[in-house]
Amino acid sequence: MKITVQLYAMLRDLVGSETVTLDLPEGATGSDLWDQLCQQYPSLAPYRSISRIARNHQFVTETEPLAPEDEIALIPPVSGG
Amino acid sequence: MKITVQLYAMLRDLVGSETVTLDLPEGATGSDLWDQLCQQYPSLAPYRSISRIARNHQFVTETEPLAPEDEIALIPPVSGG
Amino acid sequence: MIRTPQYWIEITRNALVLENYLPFIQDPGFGAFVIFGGTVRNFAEGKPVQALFYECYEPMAEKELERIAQECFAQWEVGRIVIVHRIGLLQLTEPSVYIIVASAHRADAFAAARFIIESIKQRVPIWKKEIFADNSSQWKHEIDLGKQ
Amino acid sequence: MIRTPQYWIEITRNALVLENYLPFIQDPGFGAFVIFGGTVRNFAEGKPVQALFYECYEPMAEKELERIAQECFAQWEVGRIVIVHRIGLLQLTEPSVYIIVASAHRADAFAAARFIIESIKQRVPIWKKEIFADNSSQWKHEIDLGKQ
Repeated sequence: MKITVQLYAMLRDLVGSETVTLDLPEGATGSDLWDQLCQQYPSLAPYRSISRIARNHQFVTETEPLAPEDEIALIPPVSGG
Repeated sequence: MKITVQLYAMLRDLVGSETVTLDLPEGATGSDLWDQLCQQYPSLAPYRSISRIARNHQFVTETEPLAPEDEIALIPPVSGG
Repeated sequence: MIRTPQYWIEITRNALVLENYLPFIQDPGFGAFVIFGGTVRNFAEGKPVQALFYECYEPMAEKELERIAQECFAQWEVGRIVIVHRIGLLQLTEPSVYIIVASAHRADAFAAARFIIESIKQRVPIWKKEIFADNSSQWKHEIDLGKQ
Repeated sequence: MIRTPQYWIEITRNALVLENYLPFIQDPGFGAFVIFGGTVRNFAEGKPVQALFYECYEPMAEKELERIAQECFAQWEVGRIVIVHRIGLLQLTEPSVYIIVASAHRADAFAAARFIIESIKQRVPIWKKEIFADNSSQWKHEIDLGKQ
Protein backbone atom coordinates (compact mmCIF):
# COMPACT_ATOMS: atom_id res chain seq x y z
CA MET A 1 0.00 0.00 0.00
CA LYS A 2 1.05 3.59 -0.65
CA ILE A 3 1.42 5.81 2.41
CA THR A 4 2.16 9.50 2.03
CA VAL A 5 3.96 11.07 4.98
CA GLN A 6 3.96 14.80 5.70
CA LEU A 7 7.24 16.24 6.94
CA TYR A 8 7.76 19.43 8.92
CA ALA A 9 10.54 21.68 10.13
CA MET A 10 14.02 20.05 10.19
CA LEU A 11 12.64 16.75 8.85
CA ARG A 12 11.33 18.47 5.72
CA ASP A 13 14.59 20.38 5.32
CA LEU A 14 16.65 17.17 5.59
CA VAL A 15 14.54 15.37 2.99
CA GLY A 16 14.08 18.44 0.81
CA SER A 17 10.38 17.76 0.30
CA GLU A 18 7.12 18.32 2.19
CA THR A 19 5.88 14.81 1.59
CA VAL A 20 7.34 11.39 0.90
CA THR A 21 5.28 8.51 -0.51
CA LEU A 22 6.34 5.04 0.64
CA ASP A 23 5.32 1.62 -0.57
CA LEU A 24 4.64 -0.50 2.52
CA PRO A 25 3.15 -3.98 2.99
CA GLU A 26 -0.53 -4.19 4.07
CA GLY A 27 -0.88 -3.80 7.82
CA ALA A 28 2.44 -1.98 8.16
CA THR A 29 2.86 0.01 11.36
CA GLY A 30 4.49 3.31 12.23
CA SER A 31 7.60 1.37 13.10
CA ASP A 32 7.75 -0.14 9.59
CA LEU A 33 7.24 3.33 8.16
CA TRP A 34 10.20 4.69 10.11
CA ASP A 35 12.37 1.72 9.11
CA GLN A 36 11.83 2.32 5.45
CA LEU A 37 12.04 6.10 5.70
CA CYS A 38 15.38 5.99 7.53
CA GLN A 39 16.72 3.55 4.98
CA GLN A 40 15.81 5.98 2.20
CA TYR A 41 16.86 9.11 4.16
CA PRO A 42 19.55 8.15 6.68
CA SER A 43 19.81 11.77 7.87
CA LEU A 44 16.39 11.35 9.52
CA ALA A 45 17.63 8.54 11.77
CA PRO A 46 18.79 10.77 14.67
CA TYR A 47 15.25 12.19 14.87
CA ARG A 48 13.44 8.88 15.05
CA SER A 49 13.64 8.45 18.83
CA ILE A 50 12.55 12.05 19.53
CA SER A 51 9.74 12.36 16.95
CA ARG A 52 6.14 11.20 17.11
CA ILE A 53 3.72 9.94 14.49
CA ALA A 54 0.39 11.67 13.94
CA ARG A 55 -2.44 9.80 12.24
CA ASN A 56 -5.47 11.86 11.26
CA HIS A 57 -4.33 14.74 13.51
CA GLN A 58 -3.73 12.64 16.62
CA PHE A 59 -0.58 11.17 18.08
CA VAL A 60 -0.36 7.37 17.77
CA THR A 61 2.24 4.87 18.93
CA GLU A 62 4.66 3.20 16.52
CA THR A 63 2.83 -0.13 16.89
CA GLU A 64 -0.38 1.25 15.38
CA PRO A 65 -1.16 -0.22 11.91
CA LEU A 66 -1.57 2.39 9.19
CA ALA A 67 -3.98 2.57 6.24
CA PRO A 68 -3.60 4.30 2.86
CA GLU A 69 -6.48 6.68 3.59
CA ASP A 70 -4.85 7.92 6.81
CA GLU A 71 -3.30 11.37 6.94
CA ILE A 72 0.16 10.62 8.34
CA ALA A 73 2.67 13.20 9.57
CA LEU A 74 5.95 12.98 11.44
CA ILE A 75 6.16 15.39 14.35
CA PRO A 76 9.71 16.27 15.43
CA PRO A 77 10.12 18.00 18.84
CA VAL A 78 7.74 20.96 18.86
CA SER A 79 8.72 24.49 19.88
CA GLY A 80 5.63 26.66 19.76
CA GLY A 81 4.72 29.29 22.34
CA MET B 1 0.67 62.70 74.46
CA LYS B 2 -1.98 63.14 71.78
CA ILE B 3 -2.17 60.37 69.17
CA THR B 4 -4.47 60.70 66.19
CA VAL B 5 -5.60 57.41 64.70
CA GLN B 6 -6.94 57.04 61.16
CA LEU B 7 -9.84 54.64 60.72
CA TYR B 8 -10.92 52.87 57.53
CA ALA B 9 -13.77 50.78 56.19
CA MET B 10 -15.95 49.15 58.87
CA LEU B 11 -13.89 50.68 61.69
CA ARG B 12 -14.61 54.19 60.43
CA ASP B 13 -18.28 53.34 59.96
CA LEU B 14 -18.56 51.97 63.52
CA VAL B 15 -16.95 55.08 65.04
CA GLY B 16 -18.63 57.48 62.62
CA SER B 17 -15.43 59.44 62.06
CA GLU B 18 -12.29 59.14 59.93
CA THR B 19 -9.98 59.95 62.83
CA VAL B 20 -10.00 59.71 66.60
CA THR B 21 -7.55 61.60 68.81
CA LEU B 22 -6.56 59.85 72.04
CA ASP B 23 -4.68 61.11 75.06
CA LEU B 24 -2.13 58.46 75.98
CA PRO B 25 0.75 58.38 78.49
CA GLU B 26 4.29 58.94 77.13
CA GLY B 27 5.73 55.71 75.71
CA ALA B 28 2.30 54.16 75.19
CA THR B 29 2.23 51.23 72.77
CA GLY B 30 -0.20 50.00 70.13
CA SER B 31 -1.69 47.78 72.79
CA ASP B 32 -2.41 50.76 75.04
CA LEU B 33 -3.95 52.55 72.08
CA TRP B 34 -6.31 49.64 71.43
CA ASP B 35 -7.21 49.39 75.13
CA GLN B 36 -8.31 53.00 75.27
CA LEU B 37 -9.99 52.96 71.87
CA CYS B 38 -12.10 49.90 72.71
CA GLN B 39 -13.07 51.47 76.03
CA GLN B 40 -14.32 54.56 74.18
CA TYR B 41 -15.84 52.60 71.25
CA PRO B 42 -16.80 49.08 72.45
CA SER B 43 -18.13 48.20 68.99
CA LEU B 44 -14.50 48.10 67.75
CA ALA B 45 -13.55 45.33 70.19
CA PRO B 46 -14.44 42.40 67.89
CA TYR B 47 -12.03 43.81 65.29
CA ARG B 48 -9.04 44.15 67.58
CA SER B 49 -7.70 40.62 67.14
CA ILE B 50 -8.07 40.71 63.34
CA SER B 51 -6.76 44.24 62.69
CA ARG B 52 -3.21 45.52 62.42
CA ILE B 53 -1.58 48.82 63.34
CA ALA B 54 0.29 50.84 60.72
CA ARG B 55 2.85 53.43 61.81
CA ASN B 56 4.16 55.73 59.10
CA HIS B 57 2.79 53.43 56.36
CA GLN B 58 4.26 50.22 57.74
CA PHE B 59 2.76 47.47 59.82
CA VAL B 60 4.06 47.36 63.41
CA THR B 61 3.39 45.01 66.31
CA GLU B 62 1.20 46.06 69.25
CA THR B 63 4.26 46.21 71.53
CA GLU B 64 5.82 49.06 69.51
CA PRO B 65 5.88 52.40 71.41
CA LEU B 66 4.17 55.26 69.57
CA ALA B 67 5.08 58.95 69.25
CA PRO B 68 2.84 61.98 68.63
CA GLU B 69 4.51 62.72 65.28
CA ASP B 70 3.74 59.20 63.96
CA GLU B 71 1.02 58.69 61.39
CA ILE B 72 -1.06 55.92 62.95
CA ALA B 73 -3.81 53.96 61.20
CA LEU B 74 -5.80 50.88 62.12
CA ILE B 75 -5.97 48.34 59.29
CA PRO B 76 -8.93 45.94 59.49
CA PRO B 77 -8.80 42.82 57.25
CA VAL B 78 -8.05 44.03 53.73
CA SER B 79 -9.99 42.98 50.65
CA GLY B 80 -8.37 44.56 47.61
CA GLY B 81 -7.82 42.85 44.32
CA MET C 1 1.69 56.83 41.32
CA ILE C 2 5.20 55.48 41.84
CA ARG C 3 7.14 54.92 38.63
CA THR C 4 10.69 53.74 38.09
CA PRO C 5 12.21 52.12 34.99
CA GLN C 6 11.37 48.71 36.55
CA TYR C 7 7.91 49.15 38.04
CA TRP C 8 4.75 51.20 37.75
CA ILE C 9 2.50 51.32 40.83
CA GLU C 10 -0.76 53.22 40.63
CA ILE C 11 -3.97 53.66 42.56
CA THR C 12 -6.57 55.54 40.57
CA ARG C 13 -10.24 56.49 40.51
CA ASN C 14 -10.31 56.24 36.70
CA ALA C 15 -11.36 53.24 34.63
CA LEU C 16 -8.39 50.93 33.95
CA VAL C 17 -7.32 50.59 30.31
CA LEU C 18 -4.99 47.62 29.83
CA GLU C 19 -3.45 48.90 26.59
CA ASN C 20 -2.03 51.93 28.42
CA TYR C 21 0.35 49.72 30.36
CA LEU C 22 1.57 47.37 27.63
CA PRO C 23 4.23 49.64 26.07
CA PHE C 24 5.90 49.89 29.51
CA ILE C 25 6.66 46.15 29.59
CA GLN C 26 7.81 45.82 25.98
CA ASP C 27 11.50 44.96 25.76
CA PRO C 28 13.42 42.61 23.44
CA GLY C 29 15.02 41.01 26.51
CA PHE C 30 11.70 39.61 27.73
CA GLY C 31 10.12 36.53 26.19
CA ALA C 32 7.05 36.23 28.37
CA PHE C 33 4.49 38.23 30.26
CA VAL C 34 1.63 37.34 32.54
CA ILE C 35 -1.32 39.61 33.21
CA PHE C 36 -3.73 39.09 36.06
CA GLY C 37 -7.01 40.99 35.91
CA GLY C 38 -9.58 41.16 38.67
CA THR C 39 -13.09 42.11 37.59
CA VAL C 40 -16.38 42.77 39.38
CA ARG C 41 -18.30 39.53 39.68
CA ASN C 42 -22.09 39.31 40.06
CA PHE C 43 -22.04 37.06 43.12
CA ALA C 44 -20.50 37.19 46.61
CA GLU C 45 -21.30 35.55 49.95
CA GLY C 46 -24.01 33.64 48.10
CA LYS C 47 -25.87 36.81 47.12
CA PRO C 48 -26.20 38.68 43.80
CA VAL C 49 -23.95 41.72 43.65
CA GLN C 50 -24.70 44.85 41.61
CA ALA C 51 -21.51 46.85 42.22
CA LEU C 52 -18.39 47.12 44.38
CA PHE C 53 -17.04 50.11 46.25
CA TYR C 54 -13.30 50.15 46.94
CA GLU C 55 -11.69 52.38 49.52
CA CYS C 56 -8.02 52.79 50.23
CA TYR C 57 -5.44 54.15 52.66
CA GLU C 58 -3.68 55.58 49.69
CA PRO C 59 -0.14 56.59 50.73
CA MET C 60 0.38 53.34 52.58
CA ALA C 61 -1.24 51.22 49.86
CA GLU C 62 1.10 52.57 47.19
CA LYS C 63 4.12 52.02 49.43
CA GLU C 64 3.02 48.49 50.28
CA LEU C 65 2.54 47.73 46.57
CA GLU C 66 6.02 49.09 45.94
CA ARG C 67 7.44 46.81 48.64
CA ILE C 68 5.67 43.84 47.03
CA ALA C 69 7.17 44.74 43.64
CA GLN C 70 10.62 45.02 45.20
CA GLU C 71 10.20 41.61 46.84
CA CYS C 72 9.45 40.18 43.40
CA PHE C 73 12.63 41.63 41.93
CA ALA C 74 14.57 40.08 44.83
CA GLN C 75 12.93 36.63 44.47
CA TRP C 76 12.55 36.11 40.74
CA GLU C 77 14.21 37.07 37.48
CA VAL C 78 11.60 39.59 36.43
CA GLY C 79 12.10 42.54 34.13
CA ARG C 80 9.09 44.82 34.56
CA ILE C 81 6.11 44.99 36.92
CA VAL C 82 2.89 46.98 36.67
CA ILE C 83 0.38 47.02 39.53
CA VAL C 84 -2.66 49.27 39.11
CA HIS C 85 -5.70 49.24 41.35
CA ARG C 86 -8.86 51.19 40.83
CA ILE C 87 -10.86 52.56 43.78
CA GLY C 88 -14.33 54.08 44.06
CA LEU C 89 -17.53 52.60 42.67
CA LEU C 90 -17.13 49.82 40.07
CA GLN C 91 -19.87 48.22 38.01
CA LEU C 92 -20.17 44.54 37.01
CA THR C 93 -17.37 43.29 34.70
CA GLU C 94 -15.23 46.42 35.24
CA PRO C 95 -11.59 45.66 36.08
CA SER C 96 -10.49 46.54 39.62
CA VAL C 97 -6.86 45.51 39.34
CA TYR C 98 -4.26 44.71 36.70
CA ILE C 99 -0.98 43.04 37.49
CA ILE C 100 1.51 42.69 34.67
CA VAL C 101 4.86 40.96 34.98
CA ALA C 102 7.32 40.63 32.09
CA SER C 103 10.34 38.36 32.28
CA ALA C 104 12.83 36.46 30.16
CA HIS C 105 11.28 33.09 31.11
CA ARG C 106 7.64 32.29 31.80
CA ALA C 107 8.01 30.57 35.18
CA ASP C 108 9.19 33.80 36.81
CA ALA C 109 6.32 35.85 35.38
CA PHE C 110 3.72 33.32 36.55
CA ALA C 111 5.22 33.05 40.04
CA ALA C 112 5.57 36.80 40.56
CA ALA C 113 2.07 37.63 39.25
CA ARG C 114 0.56 35.06 41.61
CA PHE C 115 2.64 36.34 44.53
CA ILE C 116 1.53 39.92 43.87
CA ILE C 117 -2.20 39.20 43.83
CA GLU C 118 -1.97 36.99 46.93
CA SER C 119 0.04 39.72 48.71
CA ILE C 120 -2.49 42.39 47.76
CA LYS C 121 -5.24 40.28 49.31
CA GLN C 122 -3.22 39.89 52.51
CA ARG C 123 -1.56 43.16 53.23
CA VAL C 124 -2.39 46.14 51.02
CA PRO C 125 -4.79 48.52 52.79
CA ILE C 126 -7.63 48.47 50.28
CA TRP C 127 -11.17 47.53 51.31
CA LYS C 128 -14.10 46.33 49.28
CA LYS C 129 -17.74 47.00 50.08
CA GLU C 130 -20.14 44.66 48.33
CA ILE C 131 -23.33 46.34 47.14
CA PHE C 132 -25.91 43.62 46.71
CA ALA C 133 -28.79 43.52 44.25
CA ASP C 134 -31.26 44.29 47.07
CA ASN C 135 -29.32 47.55 47.75
CA SER C 136 -27.97 46.26 51.06
CA SER C 137 -24.21 46.52 51.40
CA GLN C 138 -21.44 45.19 53.55
CA TRP C 139 -17.68 45.51 53.87
CA LYS C 140 -16.00 42.25 53.05
CA HIS C 141 -14.84 40.57 56.31
CA GLU C 142 -17.33 42.70 58.25
CA ILE C 143 -18.35 40.93 61.43
CA ASP C 144 -22.10 40.51 61.73
CA LEU C 145 -22.47 41.73 65.31
CA GLY C 146 -26.07 40.48 65.46
CA LYS C 147 -24.73 36.94 65.14
CA GLN C 148 -22.17 37.17 67.93
CA MET D 1 -10.16 29.07 13.70
CA ILE D 2 -12.34 27.01 16.04
CA ARG D 3 -14.88 29.04 18.00
CA THR D 4 -17.52 27.94 20.47
CA PRO D 5 -19.22 29.99 23.21
CA GLN D 6 -16.55 28.66 25.61
CA TYR D 7 -13.30 28.81 23.64
CA TRP D 8 -11.62 30.56 20.75
CA ILE D 9 -8.71 28.73 19.11
CA GLU D 10 -6.84 30.43 16.29
CA ILE D 11 -3.66 30.08 14.29
CA THR D 12 -2.97 33.11 12.15
CA ARG D 13 -0.34 34.78 10.01
CA ASN D 14 -1.53 38.23 11.13
CA ALA D 15 -0.12 40.30 13.99
CA LEU D 16 -1.86 39.50 17.28
CA VAL D 17 -3.90 42.30 18.85
CA LEU D 18 -4.78 41.54 22.46
CA GLU D 19 -7.75 43.91 22.61
CA ASN D 20 -9.56 41.89 19.94
CA TYR D 21 -9.94 38.95 22.32
CA LEU D 22 -10.94 40.74 25.53
CA PRO D 23 -14.67 41.19 24.79
CA PHE D 24 -14.96 37.41 24.34
CA ILE D 25 -13.98 36.73 27.97
CA GLN D 26 -16.09 39.48 29.55
CA ASP D 27 -18.88 38.06 31.67
CA PRO D 28 -20.31 39.17 35.03
CA GLY D 29 -19.89 35.61 36.33
CA PHE D 30 -16.09 35.78 36.11
CA GLY D 31 -14.02 37.60 38.72
CA ALA D 32 -10.56 36.91 37.37
CA PHE D 33 -8.61 36.42 34.20
CA VAL D 34 -5.03 35.49 33.45
CA ILE D 35 -3.29 36.31 30.19
CA PHE D 36 -0.04 34.71 29.13
CA GLY D 37 1.84 36.39 26.29
CA GLY D 38 4.89 34.99 24.56
CA THR D 39 7.05 37.51 22.71
CA VAL D 40 10.16 37.33 20.54
CA ARG D 41 13.25 37.63 22.71
CA ASN D 42 16.63 38.86 21.47
CA PHE D 43 18.60 35.89 22.78
CA ALA D 44 18.51 32.09 22.38
CA GLU D 45 21.06 29.30 22.74
CA GLY D 46 23.48 31.96 23.97
CA LYS D 47 23.33 33.89 20.69
CA PRO D 48 21.67 37.17 19.68
CA VAL D 49 18.43 36.60 17.78
CA GLN D 50 17.03 39.00 15.17
CA ALA D 51 13.74 37.26 14.36
CA LEU D 52 11.78 34.00 14.67
CA PHE D 53 10.05 31.99 12.00
CA TYR D 54 7.15 29.77 13.12
CA GLU D 55 5.78 26.94 11.03
CA CYS D 56 2.79 24.79 11.80
CA TYR D 57 0.92 21.61 10.88
CA GLU D 58 -2.20 23.67 10.94
CA PRO D 59 -5.21 21.31 11.00
CA MET D 60 -3.63 19.15 13.69
CA ALA D 61 -2.35 22.14 15.69
CA GLU D 62 -5.81 23.67 15.95
CA LYS D 63 -7.31 20.32 16.96
CA GLU D 64 -4.60 19.76 19.56
CA LEU D 65 -5.20 23.25 20.97
CA GLU D 66 -8.90 22.45 21.13
CA ARG D 67 -8.16 19.22 23.04
CA ILE D 68 -6.02 21.21 25.48
CA ALA D 69 -8.85 23.71 26.01
CA GLN D 70 -11.30 20.87 26.60
CA GLU D 71 -8.93 19.29 29.14
CA CYS D 72 -8.93 22.62 31.00
CA PHE D 73 -12.72 22.72 31.16
CA ALA D 74 -12.64 19.17 32.54
CA GLN D 75 -9.97 19.90 35.17
CA TRP D 76 -10.76 23.40 36.41
CA GLU D 77 -13.69 25.72 36.92
CA VAL D 78 -12.94 27.97 33.98
CA GLY D 79 -15.41 30.06 32.04
CA ARG D 80 -13.69 31.13 28.83
CA ILE D 81 -10.45 30.25 27.05
CA VAL D 82 -8.67 31.99 24.18
CA ILE D 83 -5.58 30.46 22.56
CA VAL D 84 -4.13 32.29 19.55
CA HIS D 85 -0.79 31.55 17.97
CA ARG D 86 0.86 33.50 15.21
CA ILE D 87 2.99 31.78 12.57
CA GLY D 88 5.34 33.10 9.89
CA LEU D 89 8.15 35.61 10.45
CA LEU D 90 8.07 37.55 13.72
CA GLN D 91 10.30 40.46 14.69
CA LEU D 92 11.74 41.19 18.15
CA THR D 93 9.13 42.01 20.84
CA GLU D 94 6.20 40.86 18.65
CA PRO D 95 3.76 38.52 20.39
CA SER D 96 3.74 34.92 19.13
CA VAL D 97 1.04 33.58 21.43
CA TYR D 98 -1.73 34.80 23.71
CA ILE D 99 -3.50 32.56 26.17
CA ILE D 100 -6.44 34.05 28.06
CA VAL D 101 -8.40 32.23 30.73
CA ALA D 102 -11.33 33.76 32.58
CA SER D 103 -12.83 32.16 35.67
CA ALA D 104 -14.87 32.88 38.77
CA HIS D 105 -11.83 32.40 41.03
CA ARG D 106 -8.21 33.24 40.30
CA ALA D 107 -6.59 29.90 41.18
CA ASP D 108 -8.36 28.18 38.27
CA ALA D 109 -7.33 30.84 35.75
CA PHE D 110 -3.68 30.68 36.84
CA ALA D 111 -3.58 26.87 36.76
CA ALA D 112 -5.26 26.55 33.38
CA ALA D 113 -3.16 29.26 31.71
CA ARG D 114 0.01 27.59 32.93
CA PHE D 115 -1.22 24.17 31.80
CA ILE D 116 -2.03 25.51 28.33
CA ILE D 117 1.38 27.05 27.67
CA GLU D 118 3.20 23.97 29.01
CA SER D 119 1.01 21.74 26.82
CA ILE D 120 1.67 23.87 23.73
CA LYS D 121 5.39 23.47 24.31
CA GLN D 122 5.02 19.70 24.60
CA ARG D 123 2.48 18.59 22.06
CA VAL D 124 1.16 21.18 19.60
CA PRO D 125 2.79 20.79 16.17
CA ILE D 126 4.31 24.24 15.82
CA TRP D 127 8.03 24.71 15.18
CA LYS D 128 10.26 27.70 15.72
CA LYS D 129 13.30 28.57 13.66
CA GLU D 130 15.66 31.00 15.34
CA ILE D 131 17.21 33.52 12.97
CA PHE D 132 20.36 34.80 14.62
CA ALA D 133 21.92 38.23 14.28
CA ASP D 134 24.67 36.78 12.02
CA ASN D 135 21.92 35.59 9.60
CA SER D 136 22.50 31.94 10.45
CA SER D 137 19.38 30.07 11.47
CA GLN D 138 18.37 26.86 13.16
CA TRP D 139 15.22 25.01 14.11
CA LYS D 140 14.88 24.80 17.86
CA HIS D 141 15.78 21.24 18.99
CA GLU D 142 17.64 20.70 15.71
CA ILE D 143 20.37 18.11 16.19
CA ASP D 144 23.77 19.41 15.18
CA LEU D 145 24.87 16.45 13.05
CA GLY D 146 28.43 17.77 12.87
CA LYS D 147 28.70 17.21 16.61
CA GLN D 148 27.48 13.64 16.56
